[in-house]
Amino acid sequence: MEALRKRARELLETGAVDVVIGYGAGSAPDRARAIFVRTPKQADELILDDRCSRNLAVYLMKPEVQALGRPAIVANVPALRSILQLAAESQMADGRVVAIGFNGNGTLTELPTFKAIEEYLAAIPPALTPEELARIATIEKMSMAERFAFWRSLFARCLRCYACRAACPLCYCGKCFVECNQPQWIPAIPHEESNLEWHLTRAMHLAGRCINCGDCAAACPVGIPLNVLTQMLAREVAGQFGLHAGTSSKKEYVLSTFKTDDKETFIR
Amino acid sequence: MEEFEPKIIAFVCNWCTYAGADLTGTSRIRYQPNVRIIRFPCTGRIDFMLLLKAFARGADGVIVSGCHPNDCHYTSGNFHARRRWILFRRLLDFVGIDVRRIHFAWISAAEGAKWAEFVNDVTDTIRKLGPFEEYRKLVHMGFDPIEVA
Amino acid sequence: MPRIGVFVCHCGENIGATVDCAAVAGACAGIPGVVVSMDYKYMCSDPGQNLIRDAIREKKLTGVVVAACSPRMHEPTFRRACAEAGLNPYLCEMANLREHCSWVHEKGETTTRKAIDLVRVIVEKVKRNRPLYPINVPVTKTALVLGGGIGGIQAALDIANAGHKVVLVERDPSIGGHMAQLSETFPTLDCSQCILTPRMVEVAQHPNITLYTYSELESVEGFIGNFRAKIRRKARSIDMKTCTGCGICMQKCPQKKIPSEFNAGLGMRTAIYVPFPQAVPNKPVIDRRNCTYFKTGKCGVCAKVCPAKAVRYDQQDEIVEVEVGAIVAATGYEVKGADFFPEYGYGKYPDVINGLQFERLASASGPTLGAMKRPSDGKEPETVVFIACAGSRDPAKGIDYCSKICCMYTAKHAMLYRHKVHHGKAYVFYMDIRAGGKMYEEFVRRAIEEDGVKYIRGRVSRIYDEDGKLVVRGADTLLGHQPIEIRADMVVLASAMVASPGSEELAQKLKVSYDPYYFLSEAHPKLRPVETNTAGIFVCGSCQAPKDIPETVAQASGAAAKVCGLFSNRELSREPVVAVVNRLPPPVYSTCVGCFLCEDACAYRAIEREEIRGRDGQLIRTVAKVNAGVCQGCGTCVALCRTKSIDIQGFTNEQVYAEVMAL
Amino acid sequence: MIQTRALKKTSLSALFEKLTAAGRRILAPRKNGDQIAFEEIASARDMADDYIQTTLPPKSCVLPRCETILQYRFVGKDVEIQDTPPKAVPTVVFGVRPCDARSFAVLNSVFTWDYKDAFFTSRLENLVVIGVSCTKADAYCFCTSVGGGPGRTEGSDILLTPINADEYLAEIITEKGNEIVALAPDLFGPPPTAKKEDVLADVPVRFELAKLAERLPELFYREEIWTDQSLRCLGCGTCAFLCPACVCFDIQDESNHNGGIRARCWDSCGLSLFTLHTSGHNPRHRQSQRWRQRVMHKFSYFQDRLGYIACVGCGRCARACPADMNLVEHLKALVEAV
Repeated sequence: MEALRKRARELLETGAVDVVIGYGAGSAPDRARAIFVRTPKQADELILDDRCSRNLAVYLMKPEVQALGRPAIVANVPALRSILQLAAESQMADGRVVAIGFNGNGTLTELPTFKAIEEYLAAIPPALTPEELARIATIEKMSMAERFAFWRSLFARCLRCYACRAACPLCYCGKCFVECNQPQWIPAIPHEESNLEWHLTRAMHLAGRCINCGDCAAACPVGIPLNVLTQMLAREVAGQFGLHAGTSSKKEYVLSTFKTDDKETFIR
Repeated sequence: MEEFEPKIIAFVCNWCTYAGADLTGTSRIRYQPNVRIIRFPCTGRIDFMLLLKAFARGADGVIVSGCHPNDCHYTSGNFHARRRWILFRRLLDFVGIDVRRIHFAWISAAEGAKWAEFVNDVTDTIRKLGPFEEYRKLVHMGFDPIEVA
Repeated sequence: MPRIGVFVCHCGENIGATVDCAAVAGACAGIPGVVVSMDYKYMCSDPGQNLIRDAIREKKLTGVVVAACSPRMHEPTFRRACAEAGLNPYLCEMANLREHCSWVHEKGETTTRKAIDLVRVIVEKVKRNRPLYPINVPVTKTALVLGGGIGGIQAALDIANAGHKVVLVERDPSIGGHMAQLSETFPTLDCSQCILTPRMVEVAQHPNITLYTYSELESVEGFIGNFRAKIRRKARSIDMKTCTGCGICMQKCPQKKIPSEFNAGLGMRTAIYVPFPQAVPNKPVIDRRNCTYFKTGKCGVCAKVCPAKAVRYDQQDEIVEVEVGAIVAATGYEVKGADFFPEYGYGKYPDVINGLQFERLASASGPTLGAMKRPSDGKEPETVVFIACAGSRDPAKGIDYCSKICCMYTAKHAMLYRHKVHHGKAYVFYMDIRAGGKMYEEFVRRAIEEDGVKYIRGRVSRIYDEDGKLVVRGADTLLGHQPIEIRADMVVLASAMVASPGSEELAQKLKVSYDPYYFLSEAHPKLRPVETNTAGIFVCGSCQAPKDIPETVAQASGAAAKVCGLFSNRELSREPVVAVVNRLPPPVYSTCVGCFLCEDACAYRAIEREEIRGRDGQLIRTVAKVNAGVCQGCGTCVALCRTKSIDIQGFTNEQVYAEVMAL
Repeated sequence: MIQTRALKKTSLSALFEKLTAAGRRILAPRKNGDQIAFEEIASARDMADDYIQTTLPPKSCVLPRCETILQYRFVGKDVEIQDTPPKAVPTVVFGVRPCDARSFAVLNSVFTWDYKDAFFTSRLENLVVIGVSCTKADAYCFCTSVGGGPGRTEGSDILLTPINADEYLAEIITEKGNEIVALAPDLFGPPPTAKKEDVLADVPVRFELAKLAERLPELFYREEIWTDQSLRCLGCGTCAFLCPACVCFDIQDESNHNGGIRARCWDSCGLSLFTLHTSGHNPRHRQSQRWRQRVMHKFSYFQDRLGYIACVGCGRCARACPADMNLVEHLKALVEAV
């Protein structure tokens, strides 16, 4: 933690960056929050411990934060993956962000370029955890009717507040499809059918792009485990097409590429 | 009681399946009349959201069909479509939507007979499955006032 | 509020006997926005079209739905009729009541109901149609021809003679290609070089042709009428302007033992060399891989002896950029090499040679000056076995196709051999004799009947050396698979014709599709044999599939005619069914977020990047832009775009959504 | 005049039965995973017991997340508009916290301000609120800072305070409350002796409300404060969707070729789309402006126009905020701003 504060101070003092996006103490002992350190003195507010689990990369795309100038960011693994995925989607210039990567054991690694992030992440497999896979499997084991009932009851709760979208570093679209009204693809009125359409489309839009930070589910005020959908798709994308989001700053998007021998079993 | 007649919406590409269905016509091959064809330039154009809209409009079944691999008029639209459908179909299945209501086929401009056979087969399958009640039971816009608490 | 006219056609009995057309017209009259709905016996007839034209004028229609046959049949007819009445033709659409309804269903209410549905869908679509205008793009009237074999030469000359500029690019130091290597040509047995070299010279001297030999295509950008190609002119190490082509350098070059490519390895050349005496341009090139100077830094003999001081060891590859309106690929073929026939001992036994090598042996300009001497010891072979289909039509070898020319040249080879060695014995092992072509069958018969070539129907299983003889073992399938063994002095393999090396890379540069054998794909196997799926790029010769000289020349002239047809317009006019990325007033500019994931989904590379700048010139955002000249209108990008920022004219999101929602 | 009685916790089932028999729908907190929601229940046993706050407030009893306000059909080429008459069901909402109970008055002030909203008022008229006082609070609760308290009676028709392990102290506050008691008079015994104040949760006052109201008009122009506070705000709108006193709504149409509906749906001033004009111009295009609007509206404009603070101190916004925006902390900072 001291090392982080020291480095943040240096980065700001030397003018290498204008803002350090990091974690600070939250409003409860178990909470951390994003802070935006703009003066060397403020660096003392930075913390680094178990509470620091949210993906701060979402702030890299926020115009108000971008307006602060060149950023450094305290980045956990999902945040680093977000940076690479954003780079692959032409949203970020190489060298603009100084990522300060950290992992479970508290070591900090400064990653000033995409290449450095790619190399750092190369040692961390992007696979889903056994727990995540098990949760997907539990749902897959249900009968079709049970699965429908399961998701229906969850989607019925959805308030369409779009907190999931706001918390997602990859939902940076200026105008989301759900806001399109010519045509009105998805009714703005939140009912079961439109909620289902929203969640399925959102999941499809994140297929091959989701870096599995889980912040969508964490942000959901009514507790819908949205990330299970994107995790399931990530598993398919990896298994069928060998692609993993957030592993490279080079573009290789599952739905804009193909192989002539892609396998399926359902087309007659 | 009158037998249930399913409503089936077909999304087809202009160059292969639409032309194939034209050939079915010129060959005077009869098939069941439940299907309504909507023409697209290419399977690559067919947005997955349209399938959801088809079900929202009360379709009991959906057909998606275009050129065989390597035969796409636009060289690769069908390959992109194939990946899209692999993932989308998986997702629908995962949320418990009956994927037996969605049928995909590669039907070329020369396969008029295949089109007829395919439509008949899909119509029979959907008729056996019955109306897509599960989807219609979702609260949606209807002509009874809706209220979501 | 839209004003739509619905015109239901009976098509005589074709629709009328099955569908209650009056009921369809009646039902459609009740659709909001429909101001006129009528049925008529034959809408495509003059009086029928007049009904439409009159209604457009009288009812001030904003859209027309013709419910009749397939739009693939009469859409142009009805759109023209609308245009004549002053309605933008793209505001007219057709509902397919014939092929998709009356012809495939029984007469009855259900069928009529379906017909009404089909019309309603199209009415909802047409309500959302927008006037569209054909897209015009300028045409640069210069053609790029890739490959300087007979195909490329013919195409280049035809285009140049029509008065257009041509840039001809050849990978090798000289143009001429494989045809220059041939001795005589079937079925007339005229000398290949005698008929080819005048064409080569014509190319070199043609004022409309710019020739780049020893050059390769580096990259291509752009689209029909407007390509930008980069060509790498490999360093020749010779100043082409000062070199007089005297040839002293070649005489003095100490490196004399390099297998000559032109002689298919049967002769030797120097490190500084002209591939063959009639080469165009007739100026040498230094083969840097084999040159002592380039290998060790010592030597420099050629530079010392050159009277014109034209040797340039420090020459670099040069990239030239050309702007062209059309591209003709004529990159030819290659024959299968040594490693392909272990069972035939090719590469192991020097006297097992391939067809191209035999051409050089038989050629008056070849290493033996036309004398029939076998490679191993220079003796005249007394028994020669020719094996057709060496590799071709052999799924086990991975080549399923027929190389097409082998039957004919094998007959020719056997005949030439018999002409040169009167007492020699010539055997041909064949699977079938394919001699379709003018005077071809007669030619083969002549070889058998007049020149006494022995044809054995069967495959050769093995060739091995025994006491200085090549034992050819096979079976005669016409004699009940009787084993056959011939002790030969030389064996000639009619080895398979394959796509020339680098075809796949070339296809990718050109964005042209190719088959599993890397032959470039034509747009349609029957009706568009010289076009490719990429507009403005054409193919000719054996880069598309194996073919002989007359076919190659015919296809080259065909490609040239297509190019000239394209160049006969100052501008190209295209159907406006293309994708468009939205543009909005500030502060939004476009809903495109510039993720550019659509770029890769476009098979035509039609998606470009546009920088949106403020009045002060400051970059605001970079967003996608579709090049309407390149876009072919498949709409894959449209379905991919998360923000729905790309739409496709004629099949817009609003239109297709309304169609689905109308059902 | 408030009457006090005692109600045995074990009598709740009997009370609910009586209410159901009288044709009243009962909504009560029910636990579903980590969510506690007001749902229609059949028996008192289904209720959640140990909770500080429900996940969502009882607001949807009077202002549903979305409700049809009119319908139309295409008849031939004409459009036939059908008004949707309010169809309120007599409802008893049980277990409302005193903070949430106060929100009905805030909402009512908007929907009866210059136009009497029939949908809202008919629902409110048909609603009986049975509150339950708070014996526990957490760090996010701040009802006392905005004029409320863990045992306050405003907004409840009956307020129950769990005075001991078996009994509630029942305060019957309104005529509607009396009607409920009248349905089952024998369940309500004589008032217990224990004092209500002794069991209530301790919720400290966190800032001075009067001072905040006084300073806000001047602080409006302090751009840097709003920017600084809202930097970490993601603009997700969760706070508004969980707020018992937020009233912003959006009118949306949904149609097909047969006809359509017009519905009123919750919205939030925290979302950038809220003020987006058709032209593409957005008068509140920065999150700081939207955050300022939220604070100003709740604590200044609303009070000026309608006499209420549009915040009851339930703390849901801070509890659920994915970015840990803590309203109290920011209000305190505003009061103390130099």
